[in-house]
Amino acid sequence: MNSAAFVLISILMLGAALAAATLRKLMHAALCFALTFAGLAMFFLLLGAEFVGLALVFIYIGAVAVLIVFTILLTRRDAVKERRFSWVGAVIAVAAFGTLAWSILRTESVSVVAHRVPPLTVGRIGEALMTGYVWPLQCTGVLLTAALIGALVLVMEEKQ
Amino acid sequence: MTPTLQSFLIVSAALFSIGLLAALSRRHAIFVLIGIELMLAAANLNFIAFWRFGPQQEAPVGVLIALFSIAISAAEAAVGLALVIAVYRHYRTTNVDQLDQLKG
Amino acid sequence: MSRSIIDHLWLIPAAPLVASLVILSLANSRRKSAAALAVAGQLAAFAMSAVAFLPTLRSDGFRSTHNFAWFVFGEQTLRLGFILDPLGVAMLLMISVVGLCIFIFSVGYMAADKNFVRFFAYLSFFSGAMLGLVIANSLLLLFVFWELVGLASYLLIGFWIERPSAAEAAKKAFITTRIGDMGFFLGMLWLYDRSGTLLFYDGGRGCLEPAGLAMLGGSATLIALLIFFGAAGKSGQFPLHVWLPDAMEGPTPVSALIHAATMVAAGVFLVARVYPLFSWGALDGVTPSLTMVVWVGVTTALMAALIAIAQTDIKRVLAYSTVSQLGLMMVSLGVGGVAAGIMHLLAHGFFKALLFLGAGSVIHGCHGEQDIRRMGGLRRSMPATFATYAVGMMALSGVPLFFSGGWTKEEMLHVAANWPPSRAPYYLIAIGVILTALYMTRQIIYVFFGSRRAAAKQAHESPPVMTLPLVALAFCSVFFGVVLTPAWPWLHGYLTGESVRFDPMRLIQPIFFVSLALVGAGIGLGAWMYRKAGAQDGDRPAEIDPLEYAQPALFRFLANRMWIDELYARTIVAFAWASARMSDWLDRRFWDGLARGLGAVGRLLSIFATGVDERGINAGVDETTMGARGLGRLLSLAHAGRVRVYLGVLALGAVALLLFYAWLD
Amino acid sequence: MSEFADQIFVNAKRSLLAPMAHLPGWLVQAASSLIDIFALLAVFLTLFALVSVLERKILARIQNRYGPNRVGPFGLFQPVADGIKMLIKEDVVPARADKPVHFLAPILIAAAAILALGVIPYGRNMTPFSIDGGILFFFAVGSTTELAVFMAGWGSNNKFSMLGAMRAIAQMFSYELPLIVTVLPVVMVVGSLMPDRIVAAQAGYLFGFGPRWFVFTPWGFAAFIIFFVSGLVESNRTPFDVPEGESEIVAGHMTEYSGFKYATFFMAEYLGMFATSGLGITLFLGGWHAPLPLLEFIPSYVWFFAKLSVLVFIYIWIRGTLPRTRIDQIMNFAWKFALPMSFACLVAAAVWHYAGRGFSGWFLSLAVVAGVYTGLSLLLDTRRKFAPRVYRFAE
Repeated sequence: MNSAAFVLISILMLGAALAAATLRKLMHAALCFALTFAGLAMFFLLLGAEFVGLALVFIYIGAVAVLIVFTILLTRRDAVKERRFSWVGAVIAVAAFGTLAWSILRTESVSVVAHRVPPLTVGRIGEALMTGYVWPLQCTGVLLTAALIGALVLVMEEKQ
Repeated sequence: MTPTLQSFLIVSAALFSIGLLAALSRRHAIFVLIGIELMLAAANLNFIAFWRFGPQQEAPVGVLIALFSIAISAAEAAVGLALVIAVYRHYRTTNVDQLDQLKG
Repeated sequence: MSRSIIDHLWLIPAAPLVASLVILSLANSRRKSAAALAVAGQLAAFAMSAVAFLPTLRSDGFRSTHNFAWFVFGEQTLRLGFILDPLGVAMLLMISVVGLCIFIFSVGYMAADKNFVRFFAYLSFFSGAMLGLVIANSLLLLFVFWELVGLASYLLIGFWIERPSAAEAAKKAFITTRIGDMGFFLGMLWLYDRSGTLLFYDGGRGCLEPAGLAMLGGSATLIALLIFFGAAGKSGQFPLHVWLPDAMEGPTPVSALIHAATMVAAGVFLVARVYPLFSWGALDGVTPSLTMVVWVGVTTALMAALIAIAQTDIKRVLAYSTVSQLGLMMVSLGVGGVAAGIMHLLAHGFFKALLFLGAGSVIHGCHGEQDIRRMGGLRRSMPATFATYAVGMMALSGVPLFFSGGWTKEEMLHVAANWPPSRAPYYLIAIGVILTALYMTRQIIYVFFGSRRAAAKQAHESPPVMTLPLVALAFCSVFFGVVLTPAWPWLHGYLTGESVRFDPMRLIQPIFFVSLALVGAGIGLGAWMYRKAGAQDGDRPAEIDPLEYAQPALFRFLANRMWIDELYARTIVAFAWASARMSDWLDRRFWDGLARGLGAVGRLLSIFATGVDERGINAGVDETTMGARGLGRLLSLAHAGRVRVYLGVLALGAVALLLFYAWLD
Repeated sequence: MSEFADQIFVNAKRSLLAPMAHLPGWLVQAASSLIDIFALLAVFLTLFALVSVLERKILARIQNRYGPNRVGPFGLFQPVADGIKMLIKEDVVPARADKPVHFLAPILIAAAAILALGVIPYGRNMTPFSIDGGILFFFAVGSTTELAVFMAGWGSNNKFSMLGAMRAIAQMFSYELPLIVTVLPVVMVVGSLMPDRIVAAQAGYLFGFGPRWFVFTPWGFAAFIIFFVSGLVESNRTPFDVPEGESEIVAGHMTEYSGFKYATFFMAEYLGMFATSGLGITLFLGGWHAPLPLLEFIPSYVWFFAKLSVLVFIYIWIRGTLPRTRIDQIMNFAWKFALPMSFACLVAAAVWHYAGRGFSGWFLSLAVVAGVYTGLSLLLDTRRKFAPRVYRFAE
């Protein structure tokens, strides 16, 4: 993996994320959110986790982002009065980043260069999912079903 | 020079704090949700990065955990957005600062 | 053959339980089918018990178990099981026969009730649980059924839920027995902790077999006492007897089945079942636990008998007599006469059920009147009831030679007489026997003799559906004696596993004449005391009880049940109230204060957060308003679902934690 | 000879890349992908132009007209004329539109379509991006189409656009499930998400003449039908064109687009159609394999495009034949029939596999599919039973 791609992708992703966090127009923010995840997916491809990257695109851009824009559409009439930017959040966020970055930089054990690894084929993931991780897989399935039903129940029009 | 684990961690930390920023500084519920999703994404990036740079064992544990966490956060997003819609129906607002009464 | 019977033993309790489930699902109008189902279930149980009875006849001391694993946790398996042995089978037969009679009786008795169906559902449920209780081979399984019968009794006592008194009585019964069951449960846990199994008999590994008992060591006594506490609660022994008389609020068949014949006897049965636990390490048949049983039994027997003398409610008299009879059984168990106690238990099941049903028939005839002083002269208007009632009365007061009660009484006196430590129990229960005869005589005189009083005016005989069970039970309580006579004590042999032979000479023993004398004295005294009961006698008005006239203070003392309920109300209940109030106070003042304190902390955080927030924004208007709104509002801010504040504080905390760790190394 | 013809394009690309062998690897890779992309664009834009005019002519034939026949021989240059017209038209953007979104939507949608085309093997060794999770990639980029459509609807802030977008997304979401679930059996049987492997798994012939395409297994057949219908819906074509039902909402999410942006949408729709058909061919119709061994000499890509053109013709044919369905009918079909049926295909595929992929498996899976089919059709049968007509008042 080369650093040029790394730098480009990180700039793209972080810029998109920043836009998603700060843009005034909700719809634009949501689209930047999707873009962020596209960048993240590229990161995953860069890291050789192809499957996860594609799954990320599939799930987030294909489903979650669309959900979000739909929600925006459905709650459009409510224009939240964004007063001037609240600095508390910014301060806390910067503090968090500062401490995190500082503590990452002062741990030498993480400054390692990637060694060559066997390509992670979908087969291996599937094998792992179907052997050692079948129980979590089932649980996730149940969880997703529950979430589906729960979301349906929540948004169902209550009859007056 | 090729990027080290450190650089990936820094990037994910930045992503995380941007998510935190979104969750903290915006009043619209959807922004809060977006922020949370961003934070989760940062966590996933960490998982993948640690898997890639760490010792390779049989099962690609980091990748699997990332997959599960993606699935779970997708579920969370669905329910969260459904909640936003329901709340909007009930209170006619999505401003988390106005949704401050702890009873229905 | 017998193997398969044991493997299918569970079918016996299953039949009534299934019946009750089906009945519960019936519509409230399907009275006929409900009754039919209940009776059918009971019949099936009876038939199966009879089948189960056969193999136990073959060999003496027959015992066979069917154990199975319920569930496994860790490396421990929890095993339950069913047991088939003379004790259990005798109980099975008694319960199913008496139950059958009572079911049929209540078809007539409850005919007018609007919750007929529900009643039969409960009744079958009870019967199923009771049958299960007697064949359980595991203390845990027994405990489960034990609680189920408790529930059934609760439901049935409070059957006429619209009556506040009934609801009260139900609650009282439930709570009081719970107190006992707590002891039982603790004992069970301790037993499991010590012996590692709750199976009674498990091919040498059971907790009642020498190996298991050896594991218990010294704790056996305390475990036995704890279990006895539960037993005392169930069969109304002295400290916990208060619920039983109130339980008479339930319909009379219920009183007959649950609170006379079967459930209250469960305590005695339990003691008999775990008898090895009590008699473990006994030197010539005496252990601390057994001695405890004896004295509790004696106290109960005497006290209840005394109280029964002064009661005026026909069912209460019987209730107290039940309590005292249970006391007698306990005594005979305690002094080592297990067979005697169980024999009396079985006989008592028959004739006490008979008496209660008779009382029910009387009440039915007198249109719900229960005060014996307002009855009288009923022997003419309801002859069948009178005849059967008289049989029951004589059986209970223990007239020798013809009635089952007589033989069992004699047996009990016999075992009590040869108790090594002391002869005091013997004398005391002798007095108890006299008193029994006395109050039964009093009651029968009041109810059936003398002049017809208010309630007896238009009394009528009950329909055959009610009198036939009476006859059947009377028959049982007479001819059950056949297997009890010392001449041919078959049942004794059956229970103890000793072989018996016929020897008429054994009829003639001193104890026989003793009991004859005692009973005679009791009946004679009663007949003399109450010859003019309920009638004008000298300057004694009709409605005053002769005893009351003679000894007003004593009578009031007894009539008010020795003020034991009041005592409890003053002490235990009052204590409970006080502690409740204290915890309430703690909750309001102390903990709430604590919560408010925490709230204040949160509030400070929020003030900080909002303060910073506002400074960026227009002139801190919110700040001032917050100040104006005062403490409550500020408090609420901390807990006011401000997601972002929560999140911010959370993040700050995380940052702080990170810094702290960094500072550590 | 045939070998040469078969690999001609591959060799051409190699010879193009040969001179830059000394450059760093990633540069070479970028160059090769660029070549692929250019090739893709060239081929498929031409195809798009051809198909657009052919469609009009075929529709005309179906409707008993002549169709375009003025520009060039048989009106073959019609698309050129159209393109010029589109290019020189004014690009109108509504005043109240959300400009960036409105602008980005067509680009995103076209990009998605082209990317989706990238993973399809067009011939032996002719897969532009041959990646391990190709199928997943296809659906991943395909799913961005929904976002693009929404952007189009929202951006041109117009109620017709919004309604159209909503309809489009609704039906796309509903049909994405059957689409993916019908792909699963193939993936399951092949054991890979890689299109090349899937094609390779369909190589060879039964008894020397019967192609081993998955469409010839019962589950494959059923799955292919569902897949085809779902693809039809995904590309918003008749009879599932409620999103742009001219008679109801002017042109759906494309209402506010004009000029070249509209052309982009139009193109994206066709490219999407090609992509779906291409995937269908890869999954079920044996990819670039020849139907009969004696036809092997014809180059593989020819076979692929032959199959593609057949499918496209069927698309056009359907469009010319069937009327528009109601949205509720579309939804019911998706959720009540297509989805259960595709699950049945999954089960049937499993049965087929575990019964040894032989005749017994064939018949067993046929039984499964047929059983579920009849059950569903009995369940969902809502046809009114007509009573014989009686003349009450006659004589």
